[in-house]
Amino acid sequence: MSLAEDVTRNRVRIGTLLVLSLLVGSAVLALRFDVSPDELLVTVRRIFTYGFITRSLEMATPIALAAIGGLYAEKSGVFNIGLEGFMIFGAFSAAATMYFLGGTSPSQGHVWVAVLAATIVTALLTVVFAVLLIRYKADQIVAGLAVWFLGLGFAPFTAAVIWGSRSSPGLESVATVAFGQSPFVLLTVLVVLASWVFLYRTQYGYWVQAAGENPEALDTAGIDVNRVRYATVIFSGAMAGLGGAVLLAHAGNFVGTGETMVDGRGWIGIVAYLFGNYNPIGAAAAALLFGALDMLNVQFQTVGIEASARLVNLLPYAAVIVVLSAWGKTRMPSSVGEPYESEE
Amino acid sequence: MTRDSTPPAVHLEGITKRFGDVVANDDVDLTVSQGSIHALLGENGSGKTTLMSVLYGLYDQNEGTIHVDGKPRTFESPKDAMEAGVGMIHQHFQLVKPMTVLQNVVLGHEPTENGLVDEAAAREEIEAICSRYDFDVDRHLDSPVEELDLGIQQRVEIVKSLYRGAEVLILDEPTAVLTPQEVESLIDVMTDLRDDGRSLIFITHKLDEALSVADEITVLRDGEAVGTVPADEATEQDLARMMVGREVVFDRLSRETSTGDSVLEVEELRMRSDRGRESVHGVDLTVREGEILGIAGVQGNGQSELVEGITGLRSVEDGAVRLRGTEITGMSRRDRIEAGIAYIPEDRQTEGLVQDYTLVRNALLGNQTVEPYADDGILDWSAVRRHAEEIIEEFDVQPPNPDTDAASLSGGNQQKFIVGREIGHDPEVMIASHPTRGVDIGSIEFIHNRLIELRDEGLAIVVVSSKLEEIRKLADRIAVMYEGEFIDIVDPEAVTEEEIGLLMAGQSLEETSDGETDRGVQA
Amino acid sequence: MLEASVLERIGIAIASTALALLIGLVIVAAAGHNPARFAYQLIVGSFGSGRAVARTLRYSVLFVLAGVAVAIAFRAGVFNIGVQGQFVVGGFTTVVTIVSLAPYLPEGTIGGVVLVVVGTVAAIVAGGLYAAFPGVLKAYGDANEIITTIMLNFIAIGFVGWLVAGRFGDPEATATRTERLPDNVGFPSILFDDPNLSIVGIVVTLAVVALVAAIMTRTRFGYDMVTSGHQERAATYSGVDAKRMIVSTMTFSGMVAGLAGAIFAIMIQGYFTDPSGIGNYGFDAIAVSLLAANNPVGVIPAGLLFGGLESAGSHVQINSDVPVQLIDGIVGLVVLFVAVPELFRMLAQRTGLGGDAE
Amino acid sequence: MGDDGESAGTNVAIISSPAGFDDNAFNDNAVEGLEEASNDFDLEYTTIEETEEAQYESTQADAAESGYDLIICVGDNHTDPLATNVEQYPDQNWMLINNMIDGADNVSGWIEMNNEMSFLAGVVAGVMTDEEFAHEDSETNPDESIVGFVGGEDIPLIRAFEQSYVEGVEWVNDDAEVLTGYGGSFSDTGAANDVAESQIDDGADIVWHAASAAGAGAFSAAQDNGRFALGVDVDQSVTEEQYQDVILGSAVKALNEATYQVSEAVVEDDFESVVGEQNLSIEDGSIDFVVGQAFEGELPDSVEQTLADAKEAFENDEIELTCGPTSC
Ligand SMILES: Nc1ncnc2c1ncn2[C@@H]1O[C@H](COP(=O)(O)OP(=O)(O)OP(=O)(O)O)[C@@H](O)[C@H]1O
Ligand SMILES: Nc1ncnc2c1ncn2[C@@H]1O[C@H](COP(=O)(O)OP(=O)(O)OP(=O)(O)O)[C@@H](O)[C@H]1O
Ligand SMILES: [Mg+2]
Ligand SMILES: [Mg+2]
Repeated sequence: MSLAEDVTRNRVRIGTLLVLSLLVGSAVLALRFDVSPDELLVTVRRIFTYGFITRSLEMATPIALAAIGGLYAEKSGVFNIGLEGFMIFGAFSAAATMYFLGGTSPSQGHVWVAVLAATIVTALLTVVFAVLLIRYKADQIVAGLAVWFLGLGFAPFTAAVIWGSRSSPGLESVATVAFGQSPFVLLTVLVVLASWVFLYRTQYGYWVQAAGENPEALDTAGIDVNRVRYATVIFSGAMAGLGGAVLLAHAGNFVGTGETMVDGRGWIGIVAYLFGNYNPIGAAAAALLFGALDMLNVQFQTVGIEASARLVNLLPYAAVIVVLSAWGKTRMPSSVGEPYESEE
Repeated sequence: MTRDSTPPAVHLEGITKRFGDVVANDDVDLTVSQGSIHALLGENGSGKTTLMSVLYGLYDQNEGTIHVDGKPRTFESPKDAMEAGVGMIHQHFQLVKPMTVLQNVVLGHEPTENGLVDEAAAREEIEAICSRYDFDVDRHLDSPVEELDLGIQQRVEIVKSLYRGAEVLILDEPTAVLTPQEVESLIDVMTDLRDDGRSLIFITHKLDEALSVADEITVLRDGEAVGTVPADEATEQDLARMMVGREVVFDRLSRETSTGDSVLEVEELRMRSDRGRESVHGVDLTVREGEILGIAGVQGNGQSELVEGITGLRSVEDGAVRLRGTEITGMSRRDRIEAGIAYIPEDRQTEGLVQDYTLVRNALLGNQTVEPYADDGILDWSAVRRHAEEIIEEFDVQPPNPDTDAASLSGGNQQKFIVGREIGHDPEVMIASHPTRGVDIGSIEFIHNRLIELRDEGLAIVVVSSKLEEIRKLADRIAVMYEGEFIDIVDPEAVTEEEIGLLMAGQSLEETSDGETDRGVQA
Repeated sequence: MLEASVLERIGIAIASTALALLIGLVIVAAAGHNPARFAYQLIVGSFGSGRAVARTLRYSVLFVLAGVAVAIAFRAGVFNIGVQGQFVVGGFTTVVTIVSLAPYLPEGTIGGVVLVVVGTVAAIVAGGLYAAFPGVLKAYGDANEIITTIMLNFIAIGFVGWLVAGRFGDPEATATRTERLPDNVGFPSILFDDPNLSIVGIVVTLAVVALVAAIMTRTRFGYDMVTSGHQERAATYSGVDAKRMIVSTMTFSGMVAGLAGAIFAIMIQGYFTDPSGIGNYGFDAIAVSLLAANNPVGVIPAGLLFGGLESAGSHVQINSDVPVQLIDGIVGLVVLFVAVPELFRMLAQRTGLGGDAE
Repeated sequence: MGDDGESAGTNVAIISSPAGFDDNAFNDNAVEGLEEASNDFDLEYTTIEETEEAQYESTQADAAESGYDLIICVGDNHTDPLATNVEQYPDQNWMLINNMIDGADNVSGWIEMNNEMSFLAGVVAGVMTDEEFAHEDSETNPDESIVGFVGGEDIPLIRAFEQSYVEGVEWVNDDAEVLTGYGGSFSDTGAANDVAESQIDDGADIVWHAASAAGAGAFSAAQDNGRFALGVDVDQSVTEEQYQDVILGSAVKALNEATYQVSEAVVEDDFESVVGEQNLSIEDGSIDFVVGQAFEGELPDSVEQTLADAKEAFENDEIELTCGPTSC
């Protein structure tokens, strides 16, 4: 499968979703305002701004990172439903690192160190998770849910111990680089491309795919299936942690109240890679799409289109359902969820 | 002890392998000479696969030694075995379905350049192997494996082993899933490989195959090696005796045909396959009380779809199915079961049994609406249990414990259980698809005898099989299916196996004068 | 063998909880609180008094019902992650139905009983339909139900929230909520003097468990359903219409979830609020069901465990300074350990306890 | 504490609103008063976070059973459950923030005029968007009159904030445009940030938020884009210190004073003095606008002047707001 082919395959789904949202958007516009085409054009310009694109990218970044991680784990046969939890741990560890390095006024350097540290910490936590899943054959759905509960519990708990509040004081957000873009957006683009190449063009990628589809075949080819799975699961946790850390680096402080600042992005990450049919580029495109839909909603509000924000917020979800039912066929690797034990 | 200068390719000595209390291999010796084909025969559960798994490094033997090429070896994993030049082609292919042929072949041994898989190098090497043995695999290098026929998938497996440098190739029941044509070309491949100096171990249940292709034959029984004989000195009778420990009769069973009313009629049936192609083009058939209609044909000529059309598992495009004169074309599967269509499915593992149900629970499968097991949707488990016990007893299912899981039964025993259950429906008509595929000789005989008995009691039976010998033995009439039509109906007494084989290959027996070839024959 | 595995299940549940609590206590100590006191509070908070017991049972009723809903689907191999949404839709429907019918019925007990019954039936129907939808999408549109049900959770919460804040909001109320249920609607307070727990809720819950268990094991429908879950092709072979079975399963599961919503609305809340503020019963139910190995009867102790922890959480909040997030964390640990029976088998073998477990 | 009864002093419990504590605003402001009281008197307090509205009735009852001298319920959502519990526990002293219970003689009900507070924020925003003003990296755009409002969850309470804010802006400048949006969450700073950025993109130079803890996202949007923001409930240039260079000021309500006052009354055994409806309003000085730490003495005089006019207009009942303190 070539890159071009790949994009073509996903184009149908993504194109549909885009067209769908544009249609809904224009319908809302047309219904709400009985306006001349000129005014409509002005409104459209106010909606599709450069900032809209930037924010969509920024919104998509943590989701795409988590999605890439989850995709690798699942491709290799392990459903990491704990992405949300790992994102929470990532965001929290980044905040804590930044705070310990630079107090309430950390430097840009501290931001980068914090992101790195958070990725490592989350990866280490995932090692435990991976051992439970692979060595001790934990039920993947339950254990993943548990990670979410653990994130929701222990991140705010530790925050309260450190800061006396579940939310951190204000720290520092990452400075933008070229074109007002966050460096993490660019980093994510690289990660997405690299993970595509890795998955489809390197031997390790072959092994990952085989581990999820037919672990026995991989085993008899002399490759240790569980080693592959350890690698992908730990990678998935690290990526989710990175996603959480990036979220924090964009926001500049940790919020641990309610569903925490991660607020469902990990779940959307899972949906994104399923939607992208387990393809890194598809997953990133889906993440971008969700980000764009979300931001479109914000733009609507800003230009004063009086659709209930609450209802418009539901649009991406509805769109996912429509597209999935119309095109179905998200093909799950066939051994997902089954622990692999090589004979003896 | 041979004092040959070349050591044997494989020499196993005193191999014992236990699974808990089960002794799968008991002090087995096996010697395979260089450049030979060595057949391994034995009933289901006699320990063939286990022995080969030990050789391939999948299992650690409890006792015994392995010598490959004269050198003692211990294999921790298949990787070690492969390094020593031992390759194995499993009964269930070890292929990653959505990956391409090329990716499958190189999996685990990918040539790389700059960290990326070097596809061009891989392609070149595979093409070299293919041209050496005249394989057509290289035509499909970029297709996902799942899109290929089983025969090609198997050759992909062979190429995979060769690519990894296998000098000794183990083939576990390679012919079980193949059409006669494919079997033939596999045998060509095997002899080519042997002539090229490689050694092959060939597991099969088919005595004729073993006799025709192998140089030597070893027979296992209950985990022990009963003996090894040169193929050109053995007969089918000898081998069968060694396998089961008693005489086995191969003659056609006598038949006093007295057919009654027509039970099942199919008229102008048209069906589509999963891929959307029309795969049954207007088939007509009639089955009467007290007869067995055999449907022969190379797999993939529409038999499966035809059977599914009759049993209600696939919807019909056009045409009619009638049971005792009543049209049932639009009836659901469940209604057809209730109307008396019993079905021994093609795939006992995934269709005929729920693997992790006990036999008791499996005895209900298909009987969910049948009294006394169910009454108004409420189940009577004690009645079901009695039913399971009856089946186990009457069909000699081993182990005779209704609370064991279906998964832990051997193939033959699973099949016997299914046959027993389907007969228990007291059906109007029995459709049996490949009723003895992969089943050991003892069980085959048993199942055949039961089918004949039922026929004699007046049941109408359809047997679909690609085993000619089975069809000839059972059928009162043989309909040969070719490309979605019945190419001919023949009397089993009047034709030879070779003639049926020709029909299956699409050649009519007498080059008929009118040259009418596009019209099917009515069975 | 079956019994052994039931015992083992129970042993694992107990061991997981104990280990999770132990870790929790270590953390409490590390954070500078008194672990012995914390442990004492947990026990007192879940079963230590009439109030605590009532509170535990109140939570448990919801966990058990929602857990049964999950178990039904999982048993049949359909992953209904949408119990939360079905719960919300069910509860909301109950309130709307009762509030809009109340003016046409007499005010006394009889009218109340009729309203309760009609409202509950409405919830069951609504929950069933809301679950049938992703079932249909899966069966006939090939849409992965894990995704569609997660999406439908968001949609249920958002949409019902919108309705509660707008069209169905109580103009008299300052908070975001529907009108209150009329005074004659509610469950009688017998046995427990907790305003939000009634013996009726408990009896209904037990009856549902018994009914579902009976359907699963003793009826053709249950057999068909479970068979579909184990091996779809075998089910089809045996005459089950696989597509229709998916829809039936989802509907059945959603009906129970809807019923849970009705009990929540009638017994606990008495009106309906913005569903984003309702607890995550539907999500926790997944853990409850899996803890019970998707066995409807096993859901009772599993639900009690979760109910007890939740209840202890409330108590700890009020009576100690330990941040309550710790309880959430401990629940997470329980769930995590429950997922790893193998770990405990290993431990058991090492320590020589029940070493024959296999 | 209830269990141990170790303390001879006064015990107070405070139950959160659904947004929970640690919001650096509403809930924390109420706690702050207790913190002060605990420093001044022999008083201890326990925070009880309850974010599930369905549990309020039972949580309140559990607290009442635990023998506190005073239970403070933060937020309007407590009203209905409390109406039941004041009868169940007639001897318990209750304080309700955001509403009152008719006819109950054991409840101190505090109605805070959020609408007035929002109006004041609107007034300042309306004035500042027309002024030419710069501070550090930020500046206004006097050529356009556009301001922003960032809500948390889209619920009637916050809708009421929005409407009153809009009315405040329009009171100053009828032609001003108010861009409004909701992030959909009280904890998702990212979402609030996106809404604010979008508004700033579209021309807003002053944004105000009513998004609880998520509101920090609005501040960082102002900071990153060289604009200004306004705080809510408390002086957020103190609680969100790193944004003090863009927080012109905050519309505040003296909730801390209210909780302090009621606690004091309980300590002094004088609860009767605070029973019944109490108000936090502009009129009695407990709702106000405070200038940000970094902007003291720097804001144009027009701000102070217009604020004074607005307060006076309130005192003279010249301003009629569409929305009440908690909904429209
Ligand atoms: N993994 C295992 N665990 C336990 N018992 C096993 C295992 N594999 C095989 N056995 C048992 O070992 C014996 C030999 O099995 P094996 O698979 O070698 O038979 P086989 O000759 O290959 O049979 P078939 O012709 O059906 O393929 C059987 O009794 C079987 O039940
Ligand atoms: N894990 C296991 N535990 C117990 N018995 C097993 C196990 N795995 C395999 N077996 C037994 O090993 C035997 C052979 O298993 P295998 O999977 O090779 O069947 P099979 O050879 O495919 O059967 P068939 O004859 O239909 O081809 C069967 O009798 C099965 O019962
Ligand atoms: Mg075998
Ligand atoms: Mg301006």
